[in-house]
Amino acid sequence: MNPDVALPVLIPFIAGALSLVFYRSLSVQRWIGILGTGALLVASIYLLYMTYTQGIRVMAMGEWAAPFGIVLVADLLGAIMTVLAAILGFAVAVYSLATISRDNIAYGHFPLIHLLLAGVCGAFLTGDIFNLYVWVEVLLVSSFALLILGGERAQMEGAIKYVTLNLLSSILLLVAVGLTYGMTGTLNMADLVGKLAAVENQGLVTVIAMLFLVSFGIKSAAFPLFFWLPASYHTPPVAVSALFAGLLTKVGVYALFRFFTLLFDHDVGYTHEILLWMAGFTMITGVLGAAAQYEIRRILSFHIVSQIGYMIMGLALFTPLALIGGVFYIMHHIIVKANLFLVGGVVYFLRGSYDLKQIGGLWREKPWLGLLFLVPALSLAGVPPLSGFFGKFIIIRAGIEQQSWGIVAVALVVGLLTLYSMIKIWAEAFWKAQPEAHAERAAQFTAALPTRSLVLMLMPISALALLTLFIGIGAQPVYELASAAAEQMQNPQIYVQAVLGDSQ
Amino acid sequence: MEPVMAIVVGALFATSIYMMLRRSIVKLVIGLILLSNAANLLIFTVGGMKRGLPPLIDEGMKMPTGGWADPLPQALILTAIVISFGVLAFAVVLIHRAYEVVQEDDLDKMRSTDT
Amino acid sequence: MSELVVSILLLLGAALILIAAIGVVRMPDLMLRMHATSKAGALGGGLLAVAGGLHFADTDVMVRAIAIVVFVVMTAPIAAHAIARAGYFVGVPFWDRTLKDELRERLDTRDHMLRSGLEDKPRE
Amino acid sequence: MEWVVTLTFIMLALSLLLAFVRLVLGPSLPDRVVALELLALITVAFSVVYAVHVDVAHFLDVALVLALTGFMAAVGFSRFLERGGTRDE
Amino acid sequence: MMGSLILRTAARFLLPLLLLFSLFMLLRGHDEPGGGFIAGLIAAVAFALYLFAFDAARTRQLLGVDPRLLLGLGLLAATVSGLPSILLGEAFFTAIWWPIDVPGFGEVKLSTPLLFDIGVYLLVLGAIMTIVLALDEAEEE
Amino acid sequence: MRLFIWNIMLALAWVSLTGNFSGSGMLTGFAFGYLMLAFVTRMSGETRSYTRKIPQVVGFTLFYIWEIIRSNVRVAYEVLTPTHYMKPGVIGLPLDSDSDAVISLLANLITMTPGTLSLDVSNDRRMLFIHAMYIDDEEALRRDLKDLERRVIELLS
Amino acid sequence: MLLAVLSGFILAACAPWLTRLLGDRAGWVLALLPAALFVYFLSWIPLTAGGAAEVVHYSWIPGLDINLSFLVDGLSLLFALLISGIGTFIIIYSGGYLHGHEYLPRFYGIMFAFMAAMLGVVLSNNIISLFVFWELTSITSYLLIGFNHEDKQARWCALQGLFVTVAGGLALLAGLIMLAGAGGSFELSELLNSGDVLRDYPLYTGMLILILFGTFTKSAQVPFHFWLPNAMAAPTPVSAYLHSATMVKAGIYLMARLNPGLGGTDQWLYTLGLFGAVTMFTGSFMALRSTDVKAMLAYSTIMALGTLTMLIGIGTEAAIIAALAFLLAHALYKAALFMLAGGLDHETGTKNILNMGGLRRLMPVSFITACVAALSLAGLPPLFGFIAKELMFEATLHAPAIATVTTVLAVISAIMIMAVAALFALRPYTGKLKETPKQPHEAPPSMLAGPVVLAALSLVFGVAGFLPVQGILHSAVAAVHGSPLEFKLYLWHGVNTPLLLSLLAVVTGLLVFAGWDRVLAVYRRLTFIDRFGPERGYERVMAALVWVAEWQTRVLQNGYMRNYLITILLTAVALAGGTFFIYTGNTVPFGTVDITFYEAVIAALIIAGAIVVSLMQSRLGAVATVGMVGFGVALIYVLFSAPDLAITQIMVETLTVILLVLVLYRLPRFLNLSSTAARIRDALVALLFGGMMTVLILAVLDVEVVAPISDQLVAWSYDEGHGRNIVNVILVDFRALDTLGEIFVVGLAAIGVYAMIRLRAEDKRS
Ligand code: NA
Ligand code: NA
Repeated sequence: MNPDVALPVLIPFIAGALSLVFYRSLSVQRWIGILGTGALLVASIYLLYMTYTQGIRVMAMGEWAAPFGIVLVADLLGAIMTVLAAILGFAVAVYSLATISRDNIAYGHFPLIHLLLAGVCGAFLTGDIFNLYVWVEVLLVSSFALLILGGERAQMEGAIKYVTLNLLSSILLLVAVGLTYGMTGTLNMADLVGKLAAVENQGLVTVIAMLFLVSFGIKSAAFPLFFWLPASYHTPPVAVSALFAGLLTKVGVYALFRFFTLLFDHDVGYTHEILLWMAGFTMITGVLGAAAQYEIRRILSFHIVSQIGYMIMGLALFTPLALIGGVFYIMHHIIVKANLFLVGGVVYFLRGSYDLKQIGGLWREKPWLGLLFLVPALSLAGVPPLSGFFGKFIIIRAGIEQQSWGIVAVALVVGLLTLYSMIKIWAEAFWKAQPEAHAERAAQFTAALPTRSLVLMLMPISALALLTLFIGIGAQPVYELASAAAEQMQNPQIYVQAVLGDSQ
Repeated sequence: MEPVMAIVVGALFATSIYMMLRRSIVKLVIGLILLSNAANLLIFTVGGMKRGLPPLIDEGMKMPTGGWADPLPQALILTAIVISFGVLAFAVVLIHRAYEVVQEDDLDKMRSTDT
Repeated sequence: MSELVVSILLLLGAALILIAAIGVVRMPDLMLRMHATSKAGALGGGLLAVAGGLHFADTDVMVRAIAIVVFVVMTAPIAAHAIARAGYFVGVPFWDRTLKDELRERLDTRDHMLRSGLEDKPRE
Repeated sequence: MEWVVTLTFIMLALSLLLAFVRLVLGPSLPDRVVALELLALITVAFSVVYAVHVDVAHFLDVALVLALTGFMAAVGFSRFLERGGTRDE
Repeated sequence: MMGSLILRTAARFLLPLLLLFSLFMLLRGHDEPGGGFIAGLIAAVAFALYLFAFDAARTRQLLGVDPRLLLGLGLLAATVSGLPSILLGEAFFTAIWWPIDVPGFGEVKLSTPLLFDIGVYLLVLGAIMTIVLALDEAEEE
Repeated sequence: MRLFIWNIMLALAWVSLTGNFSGSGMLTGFAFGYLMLAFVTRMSGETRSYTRKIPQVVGFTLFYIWEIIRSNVRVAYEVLTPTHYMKPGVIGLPLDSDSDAVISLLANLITMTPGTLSLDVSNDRRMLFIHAMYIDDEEALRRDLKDLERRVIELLS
Repeated sequence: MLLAVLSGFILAACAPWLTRLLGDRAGWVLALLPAALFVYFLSWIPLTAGGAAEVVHYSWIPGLDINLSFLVDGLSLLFALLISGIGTFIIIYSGGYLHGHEYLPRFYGIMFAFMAAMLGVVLSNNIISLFVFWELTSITSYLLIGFNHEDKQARWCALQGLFVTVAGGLALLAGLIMLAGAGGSFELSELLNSGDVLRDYPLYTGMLILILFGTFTKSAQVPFHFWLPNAMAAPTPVSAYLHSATMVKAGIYLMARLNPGLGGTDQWLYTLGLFGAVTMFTGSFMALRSTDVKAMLAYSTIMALGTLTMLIGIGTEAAIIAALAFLLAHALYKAALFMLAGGLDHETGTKNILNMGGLRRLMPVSFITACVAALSLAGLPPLFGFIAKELMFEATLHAPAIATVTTVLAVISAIMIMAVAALFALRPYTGKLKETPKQPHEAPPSMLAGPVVLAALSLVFGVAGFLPVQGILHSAVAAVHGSPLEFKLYLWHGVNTPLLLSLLAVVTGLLVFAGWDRVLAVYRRLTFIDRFGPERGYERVMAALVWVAEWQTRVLQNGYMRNYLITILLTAVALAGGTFFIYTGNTVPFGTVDITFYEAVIAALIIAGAIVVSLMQSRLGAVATVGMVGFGVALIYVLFSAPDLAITQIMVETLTVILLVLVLYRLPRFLNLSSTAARIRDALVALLFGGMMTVLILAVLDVEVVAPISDQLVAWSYDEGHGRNIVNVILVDFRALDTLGEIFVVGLAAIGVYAMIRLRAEDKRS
C-alpha cells in the first residue's frame, strides 16, 4: 500500500469538496485554496522523491489487483508531471488571492482550481485508460467552468469553441477506449502492453493509435487540431489563463508520451513519423499565429501551440535523448508559460490593457518587472542559459543525431520567431513610452493597485522565475531526472512489471 | 446484431456531426446529444451484445445463471452517460448565455475571440 | 391456465397500444389524438404489466407489475392534462367539425386567467 | 406462447412506427409530445414483454422507472409552451 | 407563476411517492438494477415536478437545504467513503463492511460502498437541483 | 394523506430492518404498517377514516376499471373504423367541491375515461372544462360526469 | 578562472546598486574590475608562450556534455586582454558620457553582463558553453543598442541586430552540434586536434555553412553587415566597445579559433576569402559615403571585419600573422576613434561631420589623439596600423587562388579608408569654427583617458613591434595556425610590393579626401542601390513574415467553428481511416447478422429519428425526436441485457428534455443559414466520419477476445463485492474511482451552470 500515489488526487478532491461545502465563506475558500494546493505540493514532491528513490509506485484502488480494478501508478514521468501541476496550482492559488474578484470566488473559483488539479493529477497518475478518460473530463469540466466565470461576451464565445472542440476530443477518446476494450478485453495500461501486442491485426492497433493521437492531439493543441486554444485562452481571468496555459495542453502531451511509448511502439516508423510531421507544423503555425498578434495573452496563447510542437518532436524522434528532451521541455515549459501569463497579468493590472498598442513605459517605471518578464520570455525563446535553451538543445541535438534535418530547421527557425514575439512584447510594453492616448487609464490602474496585491502577485512570479533559472543554470539534476524518466519510458517492461508484478 | 449496430452507430455519428456543423447553436447542442449516444452505443456494440442475460446474480446464487452480458462496458457507458449529461447541461446553459450576451444564434457571428 | 391468461393479456394489451398508435396517426386534431393515447395506451400498458406479473408467478414481481400499472394510470392523465392545457393555451387548431367550445371566450391568454362564468353566483 | 410473444412484438413494433410517423408529421409541438409520450409507453410495453420473452424479471424495473417518470417530458414541454416558447413549431 | 391546479395536486401527491421510490432504488442498487445515480435522478425529477407545478421559492423551501450544500456534501461523502481503508493501511476505496445483526430482523449491510452510493445520490440531487433552480430563478427575474 | 405517508414510512422501516429491499418486503411492510396504524389510531375519528378507506378504495377501483374498459371499446371502434363519427367539443362542468384533491382526482379520472379529456379548471375552481369526443347527447354526458364527481367526493370525504 | 569569467555577471547584478551608492565616481570605481581582470589575464601570458594552452575544467551539465571548461591560449588570452583592457576605459568613459543619466545604473549592469559574456565566448573550451555566452552577448548587446528605448529608431535597430545575430546563432548551434558529432567531443581542445576527421566528415560543407552563417552574422559580413551601422543607435561607449573588442569580434574569434579544425579546405578559402574581401570593400565604400561620424567609423569596422575574415580564409602563415596584427591594431584605434567621436557628439550635440569645423583650438587633446588614431586607421607609419596593413597586402598578394580579387579589393578599400581617416581627423578640427547645437569645449578626463592611452599604444606598438609579439601575438598566431610560427614585426621592411600598394593607396586616398564633396555628389546619384541592399531584404523578410503570419491566421484561425470541426474531423478520417486503408485495404469484415424483426425496427427507428432530427425545422420537434432516439437506445439496452443502462438512459433523456425546455424557450427558432453547397459539404464530412466509425466497429468486432477482465469481476462480485448487481458493484467498488470522477464532473458542471446564470443575474441587478 502506497498512499503517496493517491494523495495528489485525494488532496485536491477533498479540498474541492470542502471548499464547496463552505461555499458561503470567501475567507475559508481562500484558506483552503492555499492550504489545499500547498498540501498538494508537499504530497507531490514526496511522491516524486519516493518514485525517484524506490522506483515506480503503484496503488490498486480498493485492493482490486491489476488488471481488474483501477490502479494509480506513479512512474517518474507521472510524478514529475504531478509536481509541476502542484507547483503551478500553488502559484496560481497565491496569485488568485490578489487578482480574482469576490464574485468569482463566491461562484467557485477555488473549488474549480482544486478540482482542475485533481483531474490533472489523476490523468498523470492513472494506469487505466478509461479512468484517464474520466480524469480528462474532470479537468475539462473544471476548465469549462473556470473559463466562463465572469460571463463576458468574449468568454462565452471562446467557451463555445473550447467546449465543443474539447467535447469532440473526449468523444474520440471514449471511442478509442471502447474500441480498445473491444479488441483486448482490458483497460489496464500495463495489461494492454501484452494484450495489444497479441492482437493479430496489428494494422488495426495502429488505427486505434491514430484515434488516440487525434484525441490527444486536440487536447494538446497540435496542428491541425489546435483552433480551440487561441480562440479561448485569452478570455478568462489571467490567473486562470496561466493555469490553463501551463497545464491543460500538457495533459494531452503527457498522454501522447504515455501512449506512444508504452502502448503504441509497435510501428514507430509509421506512427512517430506522423507525430514528427505534426510536431513541425504545430511549431510553425503556432509561432506564425503569434507573430500576427498584438495582444499579450493572444501572443502567449499561440506560443503555447508552437511550444507543444517541440515536446511532440521529442516524442516523435523517439531516441533516448529525444525523450529526455521532451520531458525536459515539458518541465521547462509549464513553469515558463504560466509565469508569462502571470507577468502579463501584472502588466494588465498596471496598465488596464493587454493591447500592446495601448501600453508602454514599464521598463522606465518598473525595471524589476522587466527582469521578471525577461527571464521567462527569453527562456521561452530558448536563450541560454535559461531553461528553454537546454530543452531546445537536447531536442535539436537528438534531431541532428537522427539527421532529421527538416524538423531541426523548423525547430531552429521557430526559436527565432519565438524570440521575435517575446521581443515584440518587450519592446512595446516595456521599452516604448506609455502612449499618451491611454496614459490616463494606465495611471488610474497603477494607482488603484494596492501594494499588498502587487506583492502577492510578484511572489509566485519570482518563485517561478527562480525555478526557471534553476532549471537552466542547474540543469544537471533536472537532466538526470528527465533521463531517468525517459529510461522508464524506453523500457515498458519496467512499468508492466511494477503494475502486474509476477502475474505477467 | 452487432453489424447492424455498427451501421446505427455510424449513422448516429454522421447525423450528430452534420448537426454540429450547422451555424445554429441550438443545433450544435442537439448534435452533442446525438454524439454521446453514438459513442455509448459504440462501446456497447464492441463490448459484445447478448440477449436476455443481464449481469445480475439471482438471489441465493454466486454467479449469474446461464451466462452474462459483459458488465464492464455497461459500467463504462453508465459513467460516460452521466459525464456527458453533466457536460451537456453545461453546454446547454452556455449556449443560452452566449445567446443572451451575443444576441445571435448564428455561430458565424461569434468570431470576436479569434483574430 | 396462467399461460393462457398471460397470452390473452399480452395480445390484448399490445392490441390496445396498437389502437392508440393508429389513433394517434389517424385522429384529426390534437385533442382527439390524445383521447386515443391516454386511454388505450394506458390500459394497454397496464394489461401488459399485469401479464408480466402473472407470468413470473412471484409476489415480488407481481408487486412491481402492479406498481407499473398504478404508475401508468396515475401519470398518464397528468401528462395528458399538461399537454392538452398547453396545446389549448397556444391555440393548436381544433378539427373543423368540432361543435362547440365553451372555454375559448373565458380564457385570457395574456395572464392565463380562466374564468368560470359563475363569478357573480354564490357557491352553494 | 412463442407466437403470442411474436405477435405482441409485431403489434408493438407497428405501434412504434406509427408513433414515429406522428412525431415526424407533427404538425404542432403538442402533437409531437403526444407521440413522444406514446413512445415512452411503448418502451414500457416492450420492456415488459421482453421480460416475459426472456424470462428475466429485472427488465420490469426499467418499465417501472419509465412508468413513473415518463410523463415528466410532457410536463416540461407544456411548461415551455405556457411560458411563451415559440408556438408555431 | 404557478402551474395548473391539477398539476399542483398531482405534484403534491407524486412527490413523496417518487422520493420513496428513489430511496428504494438507492438501497437496492447493490443487488438489483438501481443505485445512487438512478435514485438521485428520480429524486431530482420529483423536485423538478414540484418546481414546474409551483415555483422555485417553494421548491427551495421544500428542499430545506441549499442544493449547493447537498452537492458539496455528496462529493465529500463519496470521497470520504474511500478514506477509512487508508487508516487501516489498505488502499484507497477498499470496501469495509459492517454487517449489523439486528436480533429478530436479520442482517443490515452497512458499508463504505453504501456511503459512496449515498454520496452519489446527494450529489446528483444537489447538482441537478442547483442547475434547475438557478435556471428557473433566472427566468423569473 | 399524512397517514398514508406514515404508513409508507413504516413499510420502509420494515424493509430496512429485515434487509429485504424487495417488492414483497415492501408490501408486507405496508400491510403490517397499516395494521399498526389501524390499531394505534382506532380512537381518533380523523384517522379512522383512513383505515376505513382501504375497502372503499378497492370498491371504487373496480368500478373505475370497468368504466375504462367500457370506454376503451368505444375509442377503439372510433379509431379502427374508416369513418369518423365523432362530434367533439369543449364543455364546462360546474363543480360542487372546491377541494384540490377532489377536483384533481376527478379531472384525472375524467381524462382516463375514454371520450373525455380534462383541459383546465377555472381560476376560482368552480368550473372544469372538458373536451369530449361526443357531445351529441350533452345532457347524458353531464349526468355521467356529475355521477363520477359524487363518487369521488364520497371517496375522499 | 571561473570567477574571472563570472565575476562580470556578479558585478552586473550589484552594479545598479553600486552606481547609486558611488554617485559620480562610479565609473572609476567600477572600472577596477575589468582592470583587475586585465591584470589577471596578463599574468597568464607566460603560460601560453610558445603556443601552450591550458584547459581549466568545471562541471556544469555533464549529462549533456555541457561544461564550464575554459581554454587559455594565445588567442583567447589576446581577446580576453582586449575585452578587459578596453572594457576598463569604456567603463570609465561611460561615467563621463552618461553623466547624470537616469539609466546609468542599469547601463552598468547590462554592460558588465555583456563584458562577462564576451569573456565567456573567447575563453570557453566547451562549444556549447561558448554558444551560451555567444547568445548572451546577442541579448545584452540588444539591451545596449536599444538603450535609448523610447526612441522608436533605437528599438528598431536593436531588434534588427538581435534578429540577425540570433538567426545566425541558431544556425551556429546546429553547426556546433554537428561539429561535436563529427569530432566526438564538445571540447575545443579535443576538436581542434582532430581537424582531419572533421574535414573528412561527410557533412563537412553543411556543417561549415551553418557555423559560418553564425559567425558571418555576428561579425557583420556581407550580406548581413547592415545591422552593424544601425547598432550605432547605442550610446557611444557601447558602440566603441562593440566595434573594437567585442561582439563583432566574437565571429572573427570563432573563425580564427576553428581554423585549425575546419580551415585549409577549398570551401573555407573561397567562402571566407571572398565574402571577407567583398565585405572589406563594401565597408570602406559605405564609410566614405557617410557624413555621420559614427556611421563612418561603423562602416570602417565592417571593412576591418571583412579584412580579418578574408585573412583567416586565406589561411596562409602570412595571412594568419596579418590577421592577428590587424585585429590588435583595429581594436586599439577603433576604440579610441569611437570614444573621440562620442566626445565630439557629446560636446557639439551633432554627429554630422559637415556641421563641425575648427574645433582644434577648443579640443586640442582630442584633436591630437584623433590624428594619431586616424593615422593607424589609415595604415600610415609609424603606427601599428601600418604594420598590419602591410602584412595584409603581403597576405593577399600571396593568397592561393584568389590573390587577384583580394588584392584589388584591398587596395581600393585602403584608398577609401585613407580618405575616411583623413576626414575624421581633420574635418571637425580644422577650418573655421562652425555653429553647433551645443557650445563645445574639451571633453572631461574620463572621456579622454581611453582614447589617449589606446592611441598611444598604437604608436608604441608601431614603433616597437616586438612588444606585442613578445607579449601575446606569437602565441595567438600559434593557436590560430595550430602550431607555432616564427615571425617579427617591423615598420620598415624595404621597398616591396606592399609598400608600393600602400603608397598608391595613400596618395589616391588623399586626393579623394580633397575632392570629397564631389565624391559625395556621385554617391548621391547612386542612392538607388539602397533599394537592392540586403537591409531591404531584411525588411522584406520581416514584412513577409508579418504578412504570412496574418494570412495564415486569417485562413486557419478564421473564427468559424465549423471550419475547425471539419478540419479536425477530416484529420481524424485521414489518420485513422487512411491508416485502416493502408493496413487493411478496403475489405471490411461484415459478420453474420443475427437479428429479430423488432430489433430491426428499433435500429431503423434510431437511424430514421437521427436523420429526421437533422432535417427538422422545428427546434422543439427536434428535441422531441432526440427524445425518441433516446428511447430507442434505451430499448437497445433493454434488448441486450443492460437494465441499469436503460433506466439511466431514460432518466437522463427525461432530464435533458427538462433542461432543454427550461433553456430553449428564450432562444430563437432554427434558422436556415447554410447554403446548399455547405450542406452537401457538411453531409459529406459527416458521412465520411460516420462511415469510418462503422468500419472500425466492424473491424474490431472481428477481433476475438479470449478472457476479458470482466470475467474476474463477475466472479468476485458476490463473494468479494457483496453485491448481486454486478454493474453496480463495478461502479461503487471495483471502479469506484471512475464513479468518483464522474460525480465530480456532474458537480462541476452544476457549479459552472450556477455561476453562469447567477453572475449574470447579479450583473443585471448592479
Ligand atoms: Na470484439
Ligand atoms: Na464507473
